[in-house]
Amino acid sequence: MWHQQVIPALFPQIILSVAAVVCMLLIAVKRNHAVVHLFTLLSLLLALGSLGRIPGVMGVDGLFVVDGLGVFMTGLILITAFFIGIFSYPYFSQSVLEREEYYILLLLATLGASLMVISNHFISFFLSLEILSVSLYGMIAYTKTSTVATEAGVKYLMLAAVSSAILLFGIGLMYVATGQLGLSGIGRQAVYTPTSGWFTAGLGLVLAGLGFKLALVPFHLWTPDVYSGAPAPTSAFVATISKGSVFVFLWRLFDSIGRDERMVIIFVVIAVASMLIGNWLALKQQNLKRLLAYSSIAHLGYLIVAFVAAGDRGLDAAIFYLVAYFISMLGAFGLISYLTESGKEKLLLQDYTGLFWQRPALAILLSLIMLSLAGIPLTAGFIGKFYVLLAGVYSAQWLLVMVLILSSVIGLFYYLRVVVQLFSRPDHAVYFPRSPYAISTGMAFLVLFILLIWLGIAPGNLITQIQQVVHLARG
Amino acid sequence: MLTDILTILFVGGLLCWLIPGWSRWIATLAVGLDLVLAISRWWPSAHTAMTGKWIVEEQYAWMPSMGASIHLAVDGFSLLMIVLTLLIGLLGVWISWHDQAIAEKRGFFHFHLLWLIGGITGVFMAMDLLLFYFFWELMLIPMFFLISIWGGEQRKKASIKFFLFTQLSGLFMLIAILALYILHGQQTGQYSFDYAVLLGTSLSPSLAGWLLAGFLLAFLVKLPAFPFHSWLPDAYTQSPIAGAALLAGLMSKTAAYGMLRFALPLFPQAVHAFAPWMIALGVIGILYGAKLAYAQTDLKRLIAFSSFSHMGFIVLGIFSLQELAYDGVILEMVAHAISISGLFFLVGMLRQRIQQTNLDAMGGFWEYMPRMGGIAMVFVLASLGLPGLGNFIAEFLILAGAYQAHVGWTVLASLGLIAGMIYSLVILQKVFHGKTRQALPGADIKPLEFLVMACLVVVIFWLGFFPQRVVQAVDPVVKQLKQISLQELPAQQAHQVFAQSSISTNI
Amino acid sequence: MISVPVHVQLLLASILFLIGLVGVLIRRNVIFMLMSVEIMLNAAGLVFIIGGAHWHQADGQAMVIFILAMAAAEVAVGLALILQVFHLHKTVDVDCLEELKDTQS
Amino acid sequence: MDVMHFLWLVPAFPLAGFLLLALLGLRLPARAIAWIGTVSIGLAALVTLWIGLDFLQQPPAAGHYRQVLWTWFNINGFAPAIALYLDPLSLVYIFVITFVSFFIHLYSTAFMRGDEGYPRFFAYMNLFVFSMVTLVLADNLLLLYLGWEGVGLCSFLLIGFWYRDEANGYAARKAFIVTRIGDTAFIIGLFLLVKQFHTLDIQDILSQAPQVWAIGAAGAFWVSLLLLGGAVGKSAQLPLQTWLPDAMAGPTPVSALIHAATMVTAGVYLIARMHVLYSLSPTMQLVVAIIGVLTLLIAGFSALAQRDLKRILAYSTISQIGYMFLALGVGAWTAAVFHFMIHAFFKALLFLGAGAVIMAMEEEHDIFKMGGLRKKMPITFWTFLAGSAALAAVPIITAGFYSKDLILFDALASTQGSTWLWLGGFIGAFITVLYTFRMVFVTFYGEQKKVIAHDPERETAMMIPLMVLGVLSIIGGWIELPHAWAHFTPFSHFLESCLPATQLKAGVESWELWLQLLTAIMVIVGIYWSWLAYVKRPALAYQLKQTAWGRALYPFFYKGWMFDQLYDTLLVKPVVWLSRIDRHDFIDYIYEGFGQLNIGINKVFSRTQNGYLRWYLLCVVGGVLIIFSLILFV
Repeated sequence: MWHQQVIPALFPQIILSVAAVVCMLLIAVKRNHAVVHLFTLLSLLLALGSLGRIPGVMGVDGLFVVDGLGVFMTGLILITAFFIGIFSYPYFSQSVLEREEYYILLLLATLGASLMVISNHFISFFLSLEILSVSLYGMIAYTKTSTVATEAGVKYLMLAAVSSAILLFGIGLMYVATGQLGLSGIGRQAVYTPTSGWFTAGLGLVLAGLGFKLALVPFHLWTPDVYSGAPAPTSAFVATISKGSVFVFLWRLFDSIGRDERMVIIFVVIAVASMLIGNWLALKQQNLKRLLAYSSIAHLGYLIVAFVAAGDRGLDAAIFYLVAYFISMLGAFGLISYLTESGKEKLLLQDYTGLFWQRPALAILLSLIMLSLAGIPLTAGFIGKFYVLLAGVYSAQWLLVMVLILSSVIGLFYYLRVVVQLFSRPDHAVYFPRSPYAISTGMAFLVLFILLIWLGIAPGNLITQIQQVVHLARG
Repeated sequence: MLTDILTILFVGGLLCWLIPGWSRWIATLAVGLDLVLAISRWWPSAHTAMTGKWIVEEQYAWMPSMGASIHLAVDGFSLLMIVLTLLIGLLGVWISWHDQAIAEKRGFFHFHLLWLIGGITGVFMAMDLLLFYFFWELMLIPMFFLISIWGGEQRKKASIKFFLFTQLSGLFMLIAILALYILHGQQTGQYSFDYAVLLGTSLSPSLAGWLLAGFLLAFLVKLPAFPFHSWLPDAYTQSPIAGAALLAGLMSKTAAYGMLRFALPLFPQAVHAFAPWMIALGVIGILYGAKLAYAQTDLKRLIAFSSFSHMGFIVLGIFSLQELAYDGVILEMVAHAISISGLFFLVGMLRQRIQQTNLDAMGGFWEYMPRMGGIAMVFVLASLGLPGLGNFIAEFLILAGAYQAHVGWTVLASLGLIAGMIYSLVILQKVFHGKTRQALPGADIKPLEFLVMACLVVVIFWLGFFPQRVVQAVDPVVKQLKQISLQELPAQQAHQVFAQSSISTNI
Repeated sequence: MISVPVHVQLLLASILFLIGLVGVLIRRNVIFMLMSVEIMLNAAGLVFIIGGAHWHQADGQAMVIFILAMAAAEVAVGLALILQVFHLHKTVDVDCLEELKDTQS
Repeated sequence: MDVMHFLWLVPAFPLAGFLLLALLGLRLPARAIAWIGTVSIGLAALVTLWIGLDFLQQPPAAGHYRQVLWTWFNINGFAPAIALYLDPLSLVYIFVITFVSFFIHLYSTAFMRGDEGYPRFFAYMNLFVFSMVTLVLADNLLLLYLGWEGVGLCSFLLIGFWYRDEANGYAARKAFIVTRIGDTAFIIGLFLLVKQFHTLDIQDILSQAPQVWAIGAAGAFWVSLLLLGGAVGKSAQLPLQTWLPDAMAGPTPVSALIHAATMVTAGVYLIARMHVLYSLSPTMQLVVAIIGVLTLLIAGFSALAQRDLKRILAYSTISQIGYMFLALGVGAWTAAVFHFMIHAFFKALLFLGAGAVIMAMEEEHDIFKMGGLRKKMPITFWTFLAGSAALAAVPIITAGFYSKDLILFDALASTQGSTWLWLGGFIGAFITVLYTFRMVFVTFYGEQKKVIAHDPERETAMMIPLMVLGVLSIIGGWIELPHAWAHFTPFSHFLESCLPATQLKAGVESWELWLQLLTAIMVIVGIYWSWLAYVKRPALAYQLKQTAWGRALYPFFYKGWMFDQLYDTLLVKPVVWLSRIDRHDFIDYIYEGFGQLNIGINKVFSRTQNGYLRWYLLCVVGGVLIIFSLILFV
């Protein structure tokens, strides 16, 4: 079992762990933001490159399964982390604090997430979750002089701890009911004891725990506070990687134990509530980060539609959706990071009034991101939503499909509000800083821009890729 | 050739953006070149009756794993609409040549304008349902920006309202497209969005009804028909002139085109069940729109509602399922596009001169602008359906066709002719007649403006006296549609008729 | 030896968990809340012990060790944050942390 | 070379004139404008004359000539063409139209001189002639409708010619809209014909209709009813007559040309043209006759009470067209066309004369402020008198006698005629005499109340038309003599190939002389009474007005039997009210409501985001409970 090939299969995770340690040592030798920053980016790239050496589907001691899905998501997470790394530099370079440790936390959190997407066992899942969460506590409250960051950190910590406890309790109950902690083992057992009360109760608690991480209604209330309190790069991380990885585990879990009819109903309820309430909450929101938080609630609701649709189509849809959503969210928070002026983020929509007239490129990127989030053609978000709808229609989830449509129109309202704000002519002179570290960020924006459009116009390649990956997993 | 047309527009748009100083010339060149291209294919086709094949067809891979491809094809009908789009687009570029309202970021304006034209053109070309939807939505974005950046006072509200309405309705169409795609895939194992492939799908009546409802919702909102017109006055009034002309002239026609090209042929049986309700909506729209138009005190709003009223004729014509009416609808699509553009251009010119569009501020302008008054008269008369102008033939054929099937509704709709006259005369009399409200020496029409308006005038007269060109060009389409009214024909057989006549040559 | 039925054992764990939960909900002092969370985590640990014992496996026990380690890490970060809160707000009352919220317009 | 091939020139000349004036009018000198405007019509008139002579000498084999210019459109066999159709009926019409138009144009060159809208006036007038000729020559109903609407448009434009005065605009709008109501009925009739025959070709319809419809068939009834709707609108007959008196707001030559001689008789033309349909529906034909009688009476009484010279003439026009309708209604097709022609001459003359008077009186329209113009304006007076005599149908010497007498006789003697119809017509004729000579006496006799500022008699261009038309008003009737006098009826004979002869009851020919005698006495009595009341003892008219009846009826007649007030209350006010109350479109409020609903929901949920950690925790617990309850209860 434990043979030579396992090492390459886990290369990315190993590289990330080593990088975190090396990073620590680097800081101990000399604090240099640029060096640490570059090192982080390089190690993320290295980890990404090592993905190519993975030989094929393989299980690791029942704890991990390195399949197509896992590899794809690991790649996605690494790329996303890479972008977040880029955005972190201008953001923190203006800060007076020690900023180098942030990159250790970033590497660790990425490690946790990349472990989670290949977790096939509750122990490994729990471990990766905690690596992710504990790093996130630090990342959220990183600007320790800021009251809001600290507040966000405390809130996230308390809620995450409670939800961890709930999750653990649920896992425990499932363990008691089945005697298994591996997903495949539980799946085998679940077939025989599907109606066991303890098992179902445990599953319900696990659902609540995962729902918290995914910020699904009714476990969503932390999202806006944490997003708006945390540094923008961290918000990006919470919005993208942390949710994406948990979503993958959710998928694996239910693929193993099967989608019980009652569970489907619960998911339908959660999805409907998330889509509607998420969008309703954002409707009049004036704070861009909170708005994005609410929007992310709704987007996870859309993802759950794909989840309920299930099957290859559902997974295809979900993965594509995640890609599109990651790109959009990254761009949005990246822009917020970029426009941050000496640690002061531009939070309110009115701070962005007339961005177009000063920095047209940024305004166009942000508009495109908003349109992508709204699922308008020409953008990746459209294909994502189209895919999810396709999955929904295919599995005849008419209620979900209709709610998706209606809520996405509610959503469109506030996305357009943002866009209109960008293009309205300012009453007074506005000033948007030009960050001195614009080149890498600019390149990142350009890449995101191209990706948004390219995936929106010619998604054929990625779709084929995803389909192959998914079939590889089943293969 | 079709991809060339689109590429020229999209690339031209980007160039406009990159080289703002030359954007007007680039836009002129791009649209003009396309216009020449399109006319060079359309004009010969209008001479000869076609045999039901596409004039030009192109297909490229897009999302092969989903059965979606970039399938573009045109027949006389689509080409006609494309020519029209490009013509009005070109005139739109010219009429806003000196427009101060768009002086800021002019390159970006032309970028949006060209992409809007491109989106509309794409809608008229797409023979893949997903691609159709893609272009359908693509139109919205530049339009939204045109309104929200260069629009009037209420532009924020107007642009968002417009986008919300059209987006919501579009999503229903998307659902219907997806459902059709999946149903067809499940029946035949062939998952494809291709128009020709999907035409053969056999559906249960209730299912077909739901799917048709999805399509119709999108089309009725975009048209707009009663009671989905709420976005219209705001969007039309707030958008810049070229945008308003394209919005009222062409974007609404994409809806009519969609009904004729997609909704009717795809669901011929369900159409019959829907027809009476749609006709009722159409007639209510005609009368209610006219009533609203009459009540307005703002010239742009008045024209906007007049457009809404005219769209009722299109709905009535399409769902009367009569050959005459189909021809009438297509003529109305062309004629109304011309006349409403003319009216909006007129408002634009007036606005440049008196900085507002309120009717109370106007009056007696004939004294200072007799030439503009004369041109305005042509469009007012077109709007009220004076014989000799294109709109008359169109409305006559629609009503004559509708009369064959629905006497009562047609008589009611004919009252719209009276109502149309009442509000149309308001335009002429309140603006150009009456006491002179303000002195505007030297305000008469400028040479470039004259050129634009003269083009429209010529076209509208040409349509009025030589509509045969158009009738001939769209003959195959009308023949296809005619089969729908043949209820005796069993469903399957009817489908075969469509499939044969529209299936493309091998690629 | 009288073996206690599994569900009774689980009931005990559940009561423990609820005690922790109620503690989290009703205490306003962050430190007490953190302690209550520890109780909840320990209740979860107990469940794993019960499961391990029930199925005669070491998996449960292994999990408990992970839980303990993780709880320690969490408390460490948590206390650091609470220090910071105290530093900034001069209080550890959790209800004072309400700067982040939807503003009612 | 066949002269007929030049038929297209008849509409083409006025059209060319219009286009020239419309495109270049603002740059041309007034003289050039006058030349273009008049010569284009003159050329059309000459071509008409040429074609007409040719037609008389060598009638086409089929009795008509058809010139297809191009196919308008062709939809599965439904293919109206842009085609001209010349038969005796249309020949008579274009003859009258082009010649009368030419003289009126000539008159206008002087009358309109100095007006800032000089080029616009001639452009509109030329467009009108083009439309009118198209209407008459149209080979199918769709082209006819084109001309029909075209003349309506020109009428609208010319009534509102002096656009600065909003009252003119109102009158123009009223004329256009009221006629549009009739036109809409007309076009619905076209739909019915399309449905029934799949063609709009007039001759096809006329030849197929008797095969499809039996006499009294519902289809024929509806078609003729709907076409009649168009006719009453255009010809200002009951119940759509209200626009014509207001239409006098336009320049006087316009009133002469459009609102007296030509356009308003289009309805007569339409019914005469489609006579087969009316023959198939005796009910409708009776309705036509009744409408004619009622209109001629109502308008006649209204004319009696008017003070405005042009309004008197307007009501008299309505009344005279009522006679034509009466003739049509009793199947006296040729009589109607005959009266149309004669009426065109004398009514155009009267209007032109009135124009000269009004010009002399400096835009004064009230006849009671004129007076005594007989000596000062001899040419005007004598020609006006000739026209008036024709209008009053003074026996033997005037053309009006021949045409009107024929109608009265047919109203009684035709198989469809009756005593009642005749009696109506007879009373109407008497009233005609009264108001005509009231007008003449008040205007030209008595004391002169105002000095002549600008003597129109010095304008040759104005006087020639008066004299020519004056002559025609006298001699024009001699081409159709009463049956009782001699069998000299070239006019109806000419029309026979397209309009059937009047069917007379058996043994009625002997009545004709007696009726003529009766009419002659009536006319003389009428003239005497007017003379008595307005020249000899002016107090008599005043006393009559002061009687109880007079006080009740005079305002009633003056306001044209209160039709305007009736329609205003019944139609106009409700419509205006309806559009006022819903100006902002109630549908919009519904959507706004949805928006507000969502914002309300947003407020509710927004409250849950209150920032309190423990509330958030509680919600998490609540979420768990929800999941549990879903598990348990679903």
